[in-house]
Amino acid sequence: MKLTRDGVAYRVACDLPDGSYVNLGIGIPTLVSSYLSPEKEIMFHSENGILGMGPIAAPGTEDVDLINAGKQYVTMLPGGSFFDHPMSFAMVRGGHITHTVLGALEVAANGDLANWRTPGEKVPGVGGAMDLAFGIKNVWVTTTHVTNKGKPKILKACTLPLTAPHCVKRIYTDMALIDVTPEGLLLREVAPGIEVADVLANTDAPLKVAKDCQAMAIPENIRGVALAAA
Amino acid sequence: MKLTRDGVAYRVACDLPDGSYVNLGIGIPTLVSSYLSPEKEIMFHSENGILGMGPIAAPGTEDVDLINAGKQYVTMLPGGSFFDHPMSFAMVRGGHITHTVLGALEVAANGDLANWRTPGEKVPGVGGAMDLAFGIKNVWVTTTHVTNKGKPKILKACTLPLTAPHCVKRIYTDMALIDVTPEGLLLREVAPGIEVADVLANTDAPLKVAKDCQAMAIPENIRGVALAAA
Amino acid sequence: MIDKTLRTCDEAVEKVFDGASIMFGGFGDPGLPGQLIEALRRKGVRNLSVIHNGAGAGDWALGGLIKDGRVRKVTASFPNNPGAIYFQELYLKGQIELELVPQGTLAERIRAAGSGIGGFFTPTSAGTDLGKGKETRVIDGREYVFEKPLHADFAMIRAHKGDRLGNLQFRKAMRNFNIAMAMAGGVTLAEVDELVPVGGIDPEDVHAPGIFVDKVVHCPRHPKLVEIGPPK
Amino acid sequence: MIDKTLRTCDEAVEKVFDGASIMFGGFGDPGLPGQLIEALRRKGVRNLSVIHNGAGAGDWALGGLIKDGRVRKVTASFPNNPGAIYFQELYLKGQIELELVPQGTLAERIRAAGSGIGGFFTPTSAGTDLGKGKETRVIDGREYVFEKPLHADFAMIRAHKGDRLGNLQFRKAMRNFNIAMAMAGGVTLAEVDELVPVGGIDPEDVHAPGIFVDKVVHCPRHPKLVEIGPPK
Repeated sequence: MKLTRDGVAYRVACDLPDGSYVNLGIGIPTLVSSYLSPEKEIMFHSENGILGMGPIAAPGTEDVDLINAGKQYVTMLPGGSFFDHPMSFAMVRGGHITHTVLGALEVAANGDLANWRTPGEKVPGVGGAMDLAFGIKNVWVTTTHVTNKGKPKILKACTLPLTAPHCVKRIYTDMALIDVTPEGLLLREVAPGIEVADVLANTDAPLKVAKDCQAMAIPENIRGVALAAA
Repeated sequence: MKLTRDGVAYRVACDLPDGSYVNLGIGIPTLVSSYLSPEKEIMFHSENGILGMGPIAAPGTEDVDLINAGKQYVTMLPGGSFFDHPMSFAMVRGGHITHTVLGALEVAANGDLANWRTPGEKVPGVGGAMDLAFGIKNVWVTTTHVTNKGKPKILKACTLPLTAPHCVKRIYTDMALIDVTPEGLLLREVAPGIEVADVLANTDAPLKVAKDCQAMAIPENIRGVALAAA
Repeated sequence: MIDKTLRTCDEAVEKVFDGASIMFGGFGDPGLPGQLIEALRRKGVRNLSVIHNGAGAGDWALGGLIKDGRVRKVTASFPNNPGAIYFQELYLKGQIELELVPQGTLAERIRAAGSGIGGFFTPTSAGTDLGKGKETRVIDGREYVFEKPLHADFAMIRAHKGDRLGNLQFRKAMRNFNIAMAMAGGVTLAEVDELVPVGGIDPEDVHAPGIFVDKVVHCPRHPKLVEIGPPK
Repeated sequence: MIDKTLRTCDEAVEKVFDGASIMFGGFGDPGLPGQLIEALRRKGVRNLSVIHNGAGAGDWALGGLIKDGRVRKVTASFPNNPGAIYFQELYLKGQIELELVPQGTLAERIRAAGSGIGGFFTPTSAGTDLGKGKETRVIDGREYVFEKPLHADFAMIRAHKGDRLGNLQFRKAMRNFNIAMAMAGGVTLAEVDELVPVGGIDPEDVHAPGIFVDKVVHCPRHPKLVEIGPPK
């Protein structure tokens, strides 16, 4: 069965290392912070000048001057800091943020990412997406494996405008975990109950299967509901 | 009679406008702050990250973390601020500091300034001199009119390595106040007791005499001692 | 004596002229100079070129200025923010120009303008549609795009505390673009929650030194917040 | 758990290698990582390439490192500071290399390295000896010189307060080059007056966020100050 949004977020959370500095995009990535092991200390960055961001503010405790890049009221963890946009993007562009988890419209076999212009969108907007994709060493993508029309999103080459070329290092979908390697895409894990053949059938790009390819370890309670394709 | 160092500093101080942001170089310029009218509010900048710097710290009150660019212990005035080098030089390079008063080895008729490499100096050093000369709109120079060998320092063209071309707007010497104009140098004032002819005889560059050229108004008590040439 | 304070936002925007370029600080509500922008609406200048991260939200502040038809061009990273309804309407009709700039490049271009930098190379956008037509250069094996500084006739920002010297202190996520915009604006106007006496901001806590700021208006929080609900 | 603290400066400099490039923060004494540099002297690495505003003062810290013959090259704006006697001696003998950089350009090149900027144009030095041989460009009618980012394998700085996450707070004129160097250093080591618990620095007062800092050593003020007399 395909993973839920929470299932994908859970799987990403397992991989974020202790001590990492992480920028989470909007959508599934936002859910990642809910599934982190309490043993790991991870510093979350928000483009609008926050490091050490905590969870969404509980109702009644919101501070009007404390929002995240998605404009939700958030909280701070001890050891956080505030700074301005030039420094915030120095962290991003300068390679200091170690991981970013982003949504994707398309990912290509060579790591090209398209996630900023949806087909048919008439007013363009890029926000910080390109800076994140160009600047951060570990660009991880979360996405449904196929569109809501069933078309593969992992392609030989992107058809939509690129966010950044050759930037994606790992792809987490509701069906699979795929590494982008210099030799091409490598299927490393499949969602529980998903067959390798299913993944291959739903992937447009050439996909090698790792020797030790295995089923993801996802707890039962966050497997259930199918992902809605973006 | 030629002005003292204090006399030159006094004359400069008369011209700094209320509300100006000023960086003072080492030597005569440092003395300028002692002669400011208390009616004027002027913010002094130090390259090492200070705006609103006050006088040298009184003995016994020094703070080891509070020095100026000349590495003297200084004080802060109310309304001052601390910042880092990139921001400090953004103030300079970005044209925010309104005035700098610098020493000079040579000044040319076109406003070229040479003040960073002394003849015969074997180890070069530039510090912030070039940034100040390039970045600040009003570069004012204080200098003895001639070298200690009696040679003019205001020249047709500089012979020493330039600090910046076309940067000097006004020259204050122990003999004269000279403006650098698009039409060349203009003698505007002479030191009390100095003749226009003396100034012309000691100036290598062509020098027009302003119609309203007059003697400087310098109080008796700071006129006395002759300047030692740099 | 230096006294940069003014009593009203209307006085502060008095010298804004038709065709002016204006930076508006803020990211979401924090740091947004909403009341200066409302004063600008009252003044009624036209043909403005606006630099801001988004393109307004609803019909207050920048959204309202665009709704009023005062804005010729928007330079932004995220003009498709859901609340930017008036911008989007005019854009689709071809009645407003857009310069789309990645957010980090936008911030750095503004800082460059305030810092006397003539331009810089950034990796962001190289090989993408937003890098098309731009000068590129490979430096130490990586491709970069050349970006020029972004100047403006005016910058309008909001801070937490301000004094008559123009010193500003922000609070939490209010800093965002505001310090760089204060540096880059030909004339910089700040609205502040609190006006404090000189010395009321510790020199360690001055985020935008007064040298960058031309006018300060004490201007308590407006109950109308944009994009996000009212504070609790 | 993140714990960037180390007990001694000797541990902190352990991974510095022969031939390394190292930035030393500080301007005069404030912010100078004197005790890290003394640990480096004890370690005895050679052939170092050093980036600092000056070239050491007397025989302590950088002056001592140069005296010991450990430094191959100095990149500085003011290596003729009166106390830099050992640098000057070696320079005149042709035994040490100098890259002379205007102070503002030095600061901006370091910031560029830490910010992922591939290079920038500055007006400073155009048409002077220090601009000779450099690429120039006229931008909007003004001549600029192209400058590249200045990276280093290590950055060593001193701050007032630090925590185990690497967050640093400075005091008065201590900031100088130190924040930019923390950003630019491949590995950044900080000695601090006080080690505080996480949360001991208000998020508003963190001048160098821990993301830029790799190791923090609690290291009370050394009685030996350089260039200027002892504190009163």
